[in-house]
Amino acid sequence: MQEAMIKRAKELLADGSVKRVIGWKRGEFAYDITPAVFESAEELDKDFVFDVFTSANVSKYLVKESKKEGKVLVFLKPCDTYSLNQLTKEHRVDRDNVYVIGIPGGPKLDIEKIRAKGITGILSVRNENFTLKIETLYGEETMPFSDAILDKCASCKSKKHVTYDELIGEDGDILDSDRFDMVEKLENMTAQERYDFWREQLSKCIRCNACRNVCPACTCEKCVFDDPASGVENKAAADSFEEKMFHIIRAFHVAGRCTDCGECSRVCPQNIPLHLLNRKFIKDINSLYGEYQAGADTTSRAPLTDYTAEDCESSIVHERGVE
Amino acid sequence: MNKNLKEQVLRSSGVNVLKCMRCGKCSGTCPSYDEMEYHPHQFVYMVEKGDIETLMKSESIYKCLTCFACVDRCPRGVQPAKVVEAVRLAAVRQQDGNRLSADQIPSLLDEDLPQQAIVTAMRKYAK
Amino acid sequence: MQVNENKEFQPLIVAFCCNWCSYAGADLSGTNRLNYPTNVKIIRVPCSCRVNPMFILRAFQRGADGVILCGCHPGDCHYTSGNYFTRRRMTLLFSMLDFLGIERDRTRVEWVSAAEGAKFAATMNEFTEAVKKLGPNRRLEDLRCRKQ
Amino acid sequence: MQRIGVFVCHCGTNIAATVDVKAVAEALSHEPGVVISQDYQYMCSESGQNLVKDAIKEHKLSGVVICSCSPRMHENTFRKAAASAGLNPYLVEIANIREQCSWIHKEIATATEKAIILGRAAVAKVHLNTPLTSMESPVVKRALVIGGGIAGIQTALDIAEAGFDVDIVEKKPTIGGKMAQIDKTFPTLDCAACILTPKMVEASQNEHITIHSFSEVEEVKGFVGNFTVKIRKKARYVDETKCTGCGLCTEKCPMKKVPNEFNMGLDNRSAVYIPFAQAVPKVATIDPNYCMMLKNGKCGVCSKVCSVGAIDYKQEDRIIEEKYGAIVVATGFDPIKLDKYDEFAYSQCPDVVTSLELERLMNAAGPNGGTLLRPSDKTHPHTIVFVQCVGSRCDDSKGKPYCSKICCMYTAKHAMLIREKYPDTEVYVFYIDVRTPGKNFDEFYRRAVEQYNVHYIKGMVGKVTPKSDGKIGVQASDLLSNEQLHIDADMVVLAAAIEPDKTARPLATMLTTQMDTNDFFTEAHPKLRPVESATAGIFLSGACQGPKDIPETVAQGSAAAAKAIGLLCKNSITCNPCVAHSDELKCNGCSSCEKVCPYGAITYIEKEFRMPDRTTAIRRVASVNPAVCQGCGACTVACPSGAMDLNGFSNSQIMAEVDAICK
Repeated sequence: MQEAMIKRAKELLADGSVKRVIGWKRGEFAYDITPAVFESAEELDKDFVFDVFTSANVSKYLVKESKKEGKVLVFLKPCDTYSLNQLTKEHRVDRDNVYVIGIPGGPKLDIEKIRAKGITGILSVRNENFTLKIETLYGEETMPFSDAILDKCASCKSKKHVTYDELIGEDGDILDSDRFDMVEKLENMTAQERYDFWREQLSKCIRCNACRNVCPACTCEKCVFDDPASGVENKAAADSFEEKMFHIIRAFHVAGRCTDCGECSRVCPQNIPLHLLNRKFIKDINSLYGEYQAGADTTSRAPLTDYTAEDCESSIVHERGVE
Repeated sequence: MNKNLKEQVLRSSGVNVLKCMRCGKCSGTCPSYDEMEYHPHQFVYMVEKGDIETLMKSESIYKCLTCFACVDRCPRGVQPAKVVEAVRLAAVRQQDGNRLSADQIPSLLDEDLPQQAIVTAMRKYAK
Repeated sequence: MQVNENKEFQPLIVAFCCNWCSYAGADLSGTNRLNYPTNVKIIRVPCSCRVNPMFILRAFQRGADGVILCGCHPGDCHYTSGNYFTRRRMTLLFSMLDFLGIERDRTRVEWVSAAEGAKFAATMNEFTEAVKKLGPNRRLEDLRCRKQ
Repeated sequence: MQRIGVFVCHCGTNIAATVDVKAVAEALSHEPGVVISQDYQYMCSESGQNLVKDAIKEHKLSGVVICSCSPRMHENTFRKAAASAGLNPYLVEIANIREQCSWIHKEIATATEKAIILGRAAVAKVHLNTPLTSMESPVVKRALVIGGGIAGIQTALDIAEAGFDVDIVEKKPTIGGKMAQIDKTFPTLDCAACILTPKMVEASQNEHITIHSFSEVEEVKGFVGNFTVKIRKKARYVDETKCTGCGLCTEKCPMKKVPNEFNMGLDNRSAVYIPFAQAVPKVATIDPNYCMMLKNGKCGVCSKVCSVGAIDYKQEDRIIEEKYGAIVVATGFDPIKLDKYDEFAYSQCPDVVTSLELERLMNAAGPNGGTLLRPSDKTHPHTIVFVQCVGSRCDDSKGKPYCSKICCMYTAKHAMLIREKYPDTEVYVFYIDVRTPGKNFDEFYRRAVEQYNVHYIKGMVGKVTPKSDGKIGVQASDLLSNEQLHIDADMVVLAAAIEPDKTARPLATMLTTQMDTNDFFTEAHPKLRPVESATAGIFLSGACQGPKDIPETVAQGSAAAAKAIGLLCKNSITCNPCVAHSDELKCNGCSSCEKVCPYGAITYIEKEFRMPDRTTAIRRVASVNPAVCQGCGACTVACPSGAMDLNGFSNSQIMAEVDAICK
């Protein structure tokens, strides 16, 4: 797959149809792969990588890159195409200036889960028939592939590319995922239990802003949290603010716009399950206002900029679920 | 005027007599009108004035059929029948107002008669 | 939060009222001398759709014990559709607060027309009582903002 | 540094009785930026206003807070006062310590405490107020009157008289409304048609008036001075421009069994019809529910007999679009349906009629040519019972809570006319109260009693039972003689409550005007602005605002016209400067704001920006048209980056108020 991608990217660079390529770049270790922009065949040959760890959603980089001179080639997994669609819809990305090659999705791996098995000194990881062969400084280890899958991939919602100019590999289908199970579990707790759960989780927040910075829905020219005029500006980590305000405001800002790519939770150094907040909104929107998947298309009206005269009253919150 | 009695009737009936606009539709529709000394609209008005003892002494409280025609027709939702019933209850619950003495009861007993009715009857009938 | 002499908890309630219906309804309950508790402090906004969820969070953060948002009845919005957007936004916000374990009775949306002075007063009485029962807002308050 | 003046009004004792105004002034004097804090008896009085003006000049105030009655009352007064003293009027804030404090609270201590907090919030807000300048917006010099009853006709005539073009939209085939159906009018007993039809003709002949009959308002967009209205001209299958109103088609039409709504269904008309002789426009209309040609393509008689070829079976609804500066609502009323009042046997017995049906029964153009006959057997009734307040003054579940106002008088009129024409008839009127305030009204009622011997009986009818001998049993209580009456009547007439026309509710939504719980339009102020709605440029005429008799309706129709003329006279009006604006540096160009804007006031422009790294970039940013924006603020919340903000109600202002209240 990686070879096919590099080959095609080189072709497109060579014939001048694209100026740049967005993909993933190998890091110091096999697992610390980062998104990167490549401008030449040499760079591609040297660093371009596509494997079990290329989980990052690179669509957000198009906000800047698509505004530059010349077309940009981007390799997008199915989940990433939703983000691109949403960005296109919000006029954040100039779709005409982007050439999308759809590539197969995950499941990708979570290095933390491998480490959690006590495996250290990791040099490379290969998937052979759903068994991971892990080469370490201390010899080869194995573990079941399924034990190391990233959470966001475990509850994958779709293997279908919602936008692309060409495909490498097969397109998939929208899946019947169990992504709302945890939200539902929380809904069925008592208010006190939910409060305790979130206080424990959110109090871990160190306000590194990684969730915001990685989020493809968070592309504001000036983020309200950085804007002294917004009234919620807050750069330092202050405990109670994080617990109570920051994450609620952030979740509300992306409500109806979040494509559920799961990046927020993936990058959180404190392992706060932030995606649950977004999923709660998605679940509510689906059940109250009809199924809606942000990024599924570029034309439909977002649920929060739409209404019907028959919408339920807000008191529905008081009437359902567990107090 | 007996304030306690009025309060008792208002509470046991649950009726807001102040809603009455004196249209008399209750009395206009009452099938027992001619039997009654005081008519449904008078019940409402007299309870409002607190003149309940007069009503309690009147036979009218036993002439009301509790057919609820007045309740159905009242444009203001006053529910006169409930007021009549409350005055009736007040009369029945009065102490020492029994109209039957205890030794008269055995001869009147009927197996099918509920206990409650016997006690009520003792206070209501005869004498 | 205020505590008076006999130590009964007095909640602080912020009410956002749209200028065209609910604020006028509040005025009408005043004109008709219909009582509601002093706990309620009204902030005038042009339309209920002007109320940013942030304002509500802000009020809680600063120590409000309950926040109520009043607007025109659906279909009667002075600006045609404002309250429909309000309804969706607040439904989702309230649901999220509930999800985070915040007492659901601390927030409410009520539609009060300019002619419903009595409804305004009754709503405020009811809401104040409900919040009083919950006690002080501890889950959303920012202790740094607490009055000395 | 801000220099803020605080002025606390006593409002006589309205505020001062429950709020310690001196304590409020004293407490607010310690707020940051406050340089003067005073209290005064009546701030809105001239001397009160002068106090404010003088303080602005003397203390070089940069902001003013008035603690007084609702801003809905006097915000404008104080803004004007500030402006005349050289302070931008939008640097004035009102703390509502009367309607929302002194009048609802009883305890001085807590009320004072609350007043201080409200004042503090206003001070916090005024710190962030910015001077605003109003824009001007042109006024389209044309008015729309919705409803062609007497109210609408009067309004249209008065507006036309002032020289402005005015359109009447009437949903029925003719103008005239309810008054055209009425026989005689109280308290003069002159013929309704005789005084109405000249006005109808005048309206049709006035060069400034265009009548869109058989038409409905479909959509209203825009704002005061500049409304765009779509009007649906319903297909009448007759070319209005060709039809001469000769009536030949209506005579020859073979389908004659159509209930005649003009006569309340008491007789029949043909499928092609002219509602009544004096209809305006006098043009035939084909009823598609009954016309055999339209239903199954067989007939075509009317088309054959029409000498001018006006019949057009292919006609379709047409939508026209017009621009107006002012809109007057005159949608009127309807009697309520009486199906649910079983006790009056209205649905069971044809001789139990409503008062409006009685009008038609007694009218010379009515089903019996003006002779009062029972609908059932066409015999002359000898005993007639009138029942007042049917569905009026009821608990919510039983009917309308209000008094319908006109019934007492028209019932006296009916009773009198019947006794006059048929002295052998006994007439009973069962009333709860007789309400006759109005010039010559009580005299009129007394005449019915004293001169015409109408039996007025205090008490409500409890039960009406049709009997096998054709009589109608009426059971009622006479509350004064304390007896139950049983009357064998020949006819029973029910004074049905009146309610707003059913089209009013959707119209109110289109016009964004308020209605009360009974669907009557709400006026801007119950006493001082009775013919204006709270929405600028929308005026109220007639019974759409509340029950009214003809003289009142006409008076209000003229009043609404005067208000509309006042608007149309202006070349431009001052727009509310409290509109949204976008901070281009923060705008993402995401289109969220545009999607929630009800006025289409937001557009996007491509604009070049210098970026922090000294490069330039072209970005898509929102731009608000301040003349179109009405300042609802929906966009400010939809905006994810906080780029969109609202003048006068900015994010920071509202948050400052929140903070001040929660402090």
